[in-house]
Amino acid sequence: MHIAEGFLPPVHAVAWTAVSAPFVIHGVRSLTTTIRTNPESKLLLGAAGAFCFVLSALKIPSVSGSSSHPTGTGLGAVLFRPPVMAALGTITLLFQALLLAHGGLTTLGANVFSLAIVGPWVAYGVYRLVRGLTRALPEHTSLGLAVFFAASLASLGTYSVTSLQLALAFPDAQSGVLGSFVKFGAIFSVTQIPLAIIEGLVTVIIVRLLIKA
Amino acid sequence: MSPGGAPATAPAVLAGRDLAFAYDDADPVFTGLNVAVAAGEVLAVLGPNGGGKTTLLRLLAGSLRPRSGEILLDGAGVPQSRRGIGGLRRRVQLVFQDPDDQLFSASVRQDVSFGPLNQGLDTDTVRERVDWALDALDITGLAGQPTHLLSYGQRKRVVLAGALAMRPSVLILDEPTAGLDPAGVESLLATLEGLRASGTTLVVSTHEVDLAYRWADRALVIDHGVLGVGPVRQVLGDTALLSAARLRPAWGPAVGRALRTSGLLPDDAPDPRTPEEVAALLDSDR
Amino acid sequence: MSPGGAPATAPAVLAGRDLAFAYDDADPVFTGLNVAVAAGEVLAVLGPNGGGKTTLLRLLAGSLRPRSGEILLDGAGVPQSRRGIGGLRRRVQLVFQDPDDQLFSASVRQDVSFGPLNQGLDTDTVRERVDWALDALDITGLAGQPTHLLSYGQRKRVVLAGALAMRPSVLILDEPTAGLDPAGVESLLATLEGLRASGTTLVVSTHEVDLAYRWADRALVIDHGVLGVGPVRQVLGDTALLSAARLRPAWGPAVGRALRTSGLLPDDAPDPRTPEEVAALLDSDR
Amino acid sequence: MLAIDAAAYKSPWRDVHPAVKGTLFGGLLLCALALPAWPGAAITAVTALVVAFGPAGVEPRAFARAAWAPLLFILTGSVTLLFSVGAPGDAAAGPALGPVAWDPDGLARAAEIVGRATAALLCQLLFAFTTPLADLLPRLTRIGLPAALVEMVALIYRMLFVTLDTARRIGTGQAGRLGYATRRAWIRSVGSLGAALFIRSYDRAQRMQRGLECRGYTGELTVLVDALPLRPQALLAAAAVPLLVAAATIGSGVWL
Repeated sequence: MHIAEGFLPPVHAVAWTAVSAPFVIHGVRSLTTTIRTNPESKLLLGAAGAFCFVLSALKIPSVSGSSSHPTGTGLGAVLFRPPVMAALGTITLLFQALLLAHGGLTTLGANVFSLAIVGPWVAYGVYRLVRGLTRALPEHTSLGLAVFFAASLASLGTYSVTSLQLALAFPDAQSGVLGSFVKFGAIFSVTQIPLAIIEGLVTVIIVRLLIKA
Repeated sequence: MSPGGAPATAPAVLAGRDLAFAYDDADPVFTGLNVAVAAGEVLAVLGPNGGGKTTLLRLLAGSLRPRSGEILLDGAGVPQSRRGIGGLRRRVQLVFQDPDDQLFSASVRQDVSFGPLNQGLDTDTVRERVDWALDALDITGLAGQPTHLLSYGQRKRVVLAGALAMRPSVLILDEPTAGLDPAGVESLLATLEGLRASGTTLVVSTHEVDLAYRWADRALVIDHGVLGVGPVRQVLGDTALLSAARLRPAWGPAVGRALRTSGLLPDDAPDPRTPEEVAALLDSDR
Repeated sequence: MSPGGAPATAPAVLAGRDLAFAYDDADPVFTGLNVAVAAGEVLAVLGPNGGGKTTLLRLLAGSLRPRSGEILLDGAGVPQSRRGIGGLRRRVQLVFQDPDDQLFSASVRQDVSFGPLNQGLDTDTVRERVDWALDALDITGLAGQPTHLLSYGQRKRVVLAGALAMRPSVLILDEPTAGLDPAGVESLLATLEGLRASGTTLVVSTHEVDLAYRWADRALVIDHGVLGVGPVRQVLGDTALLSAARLRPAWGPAVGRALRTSGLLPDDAPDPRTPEEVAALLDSDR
Repeated sequence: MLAIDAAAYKSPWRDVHPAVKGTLFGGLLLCALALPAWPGAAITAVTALVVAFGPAGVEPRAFARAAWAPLLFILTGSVTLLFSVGAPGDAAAGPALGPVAWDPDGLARAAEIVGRATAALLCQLLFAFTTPLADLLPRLTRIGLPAALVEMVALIYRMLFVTLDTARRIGTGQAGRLGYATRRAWIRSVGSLGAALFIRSYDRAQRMQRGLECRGYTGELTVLVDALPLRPQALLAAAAVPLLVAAATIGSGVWL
């Protein structure tokens, strides 16, 4: 879920940019270090970035007919680890803003925080956690569960952060930020909760096929 | 030859009436195009790149929606609804030029089962269909292989098996010989000959006039509209027509004419279709 | 014809001596292969898929290292060091079959400038080279177009311009006509004809015997080793050799033989190269 | 392949220096965000539309098609401002989640947000519709971004079209085999499409490595970027438009 251009007040837009900046700078550093130590990885990372963009543009079925695959960050985090996703995710979001008008330039910082930072870290954390908890189960099941929860909770985490960002910008007249969070959360839950489940299922299929290949 | 697609004598199993299409805001690829495919025939579609061959095939297979006009299946118009298109796809299968566009599963067997599974068949029937299709293409030995380790020619066969497993009435092939070496072309032609013998209707696009000449019943030449349609010998012997469609003339008619002039071939004999036939002609003479 | 590559009469600008290669742990593609490319000639490399055509081209261009044997440039062995390979790549350019393997920039102009910049040339010279290469391929009009909006044939030209801008002594093309329509093939051949006239040595792989016959000076037929090498008329007229390499016979020699037998062609006349030549023969007779 | 991208290469303003366009549309964007929403956002939006359909020659239908999805987000998002939760009078008592009620100030607030965001969105779209990324990306080093990053961004830009093309072809192939006929099939198809794309991307990177090595690649994707003349007058003219919008807004505030 991308916050459109101009939807956040300037102060908020600047603040979220400042919050995201250290993560992105760290991500870019680790990206350039990878390239410097292993020049062969440059084209590979380029292909990975293109893959992230296209994955996020795939249509999947949802309540309103079909919709763009919202994040894809769950898969990205499991495949490339969160710091790299912070960099690749930012580049993807820049292209989404300029090529698809999904999200904006002044809201880039806010969108990077929810989609390229929180999403990947939630996915990575959940993945490690579920893998640890399900060690007793057969490998196939353990991996499936870990990937499913990583992808769908990353998607839900992203959507919660976006709702929070909007709530902070537009607190409810009566009940403040919390009330507003509930309002935004409720409005977007209609599409976002089914999408999170579907994204989990799709990611499980992808990972299972990749392991076979 | 009059544009507009002369109706075939056999009843048309698949037809397009008054088709118009344009990509996005570009100029139309063609307008008012008519085409009819007779049951059991092999129709070759020829023309330059960008002239609309692939577009026409995709319209016939329900993979693109016409801007205007309609697709007819067994004489009845196909509604442009989800259901209508689904029905068309069950009967008409399109195989793309690049096999990688249609291979996406981990193993050959899994890939071939994709279509039948989507048709809602039960697993036993799907298994049967897959075995049959793999056998028809002589690739049973590849069933367990991962698709990305196959050679180009093998991948082409797997894609064809995937389409065949859906038991289509009409099989549409976009440039099936592109990228194959001569041995691969010969083996593909033998397979398609078998399909034709079993009653499958085939629509095949190609650049290779000599190939179409050798192998199709009728030819349709298009370049932003129908330039000519009819029996191959008639259409592909028409040098002016071929040159208008920016195609190279076929050897067969040119050589046939030369040999008849020189008396090596009787006046009413058909043109040779391959260099081997020319050689055989000389050898039988001796 | 003796395998082993008869030495060309002109001095070999590029040669492979006793080349052996295998991918990873697979069986060797070939061993003990010898090949020599004479300065200024057009050498066609023919053979079935999987027979080692692309492997040989990549070895000659320094894109693969031979397991044993060596590459010779102007008669001198190329050391398999970074420096040696770098020197080889300055003189020998390989254009892959799929243009998307070699295009990395969204701007045509910028992409073509990549090779010359890697040669360490100053920006003025690079700009000159880019303009010259775009002009040589007749794509100056595309300079400002983004790569992703070009057609397949146009992208092929851009890659060719990128190789040409490095002013190689030898240009190696892997299946340059694959995926092009007849008009595209003709226009490519005209371009290559211009390059040959300007002294560039060309090595071209192809499946199409008729094309090689029409256009190359010498032919090399390989299938896990050299099956034959020599002037095209001699090699590609050898039906037994072609059949051993799973290639289709060419029309030209078969028709030539038929026409000579029938007296339409004098005994010492060369075989026709195109259907048009056959037609012209008849017309000039009248 | 991507409508906005394709339009940018056909734009009559294509050869205008990106810095000029950045100044014009960036300035207008600032106007949309910083000036009082009424009449600032309205004047900005009208100015952006006049520029778009006038001198910048943007095709209205393509523009509308690109704008509707983010507009939908803006409208949905602002719906929440129309009502408030929590019983009146409870506000001081903290975030009690009471019944939903109409917010008397909600309509005005929502209108302000919608106006501002719409104006800002138009400016962003205008920039995207007139500025091809192939012209913009190589120049990003000028604003201080590290060369390695810019190179990576430009590479991703090229490769995403190759990948997008692959995805479209595979998707069409799947649809032909009824891969999107039911919801179940759909999920299976998207999953296998994603996996296939990943494998292809990896393969593509390796093939490109080989292909570029033949062109002398040793790790740097250096290209020659032709200089575009940056005329100070053009820059001044570009800056004048947002300044005029700001002046008009403030001026009308004084008069009203």
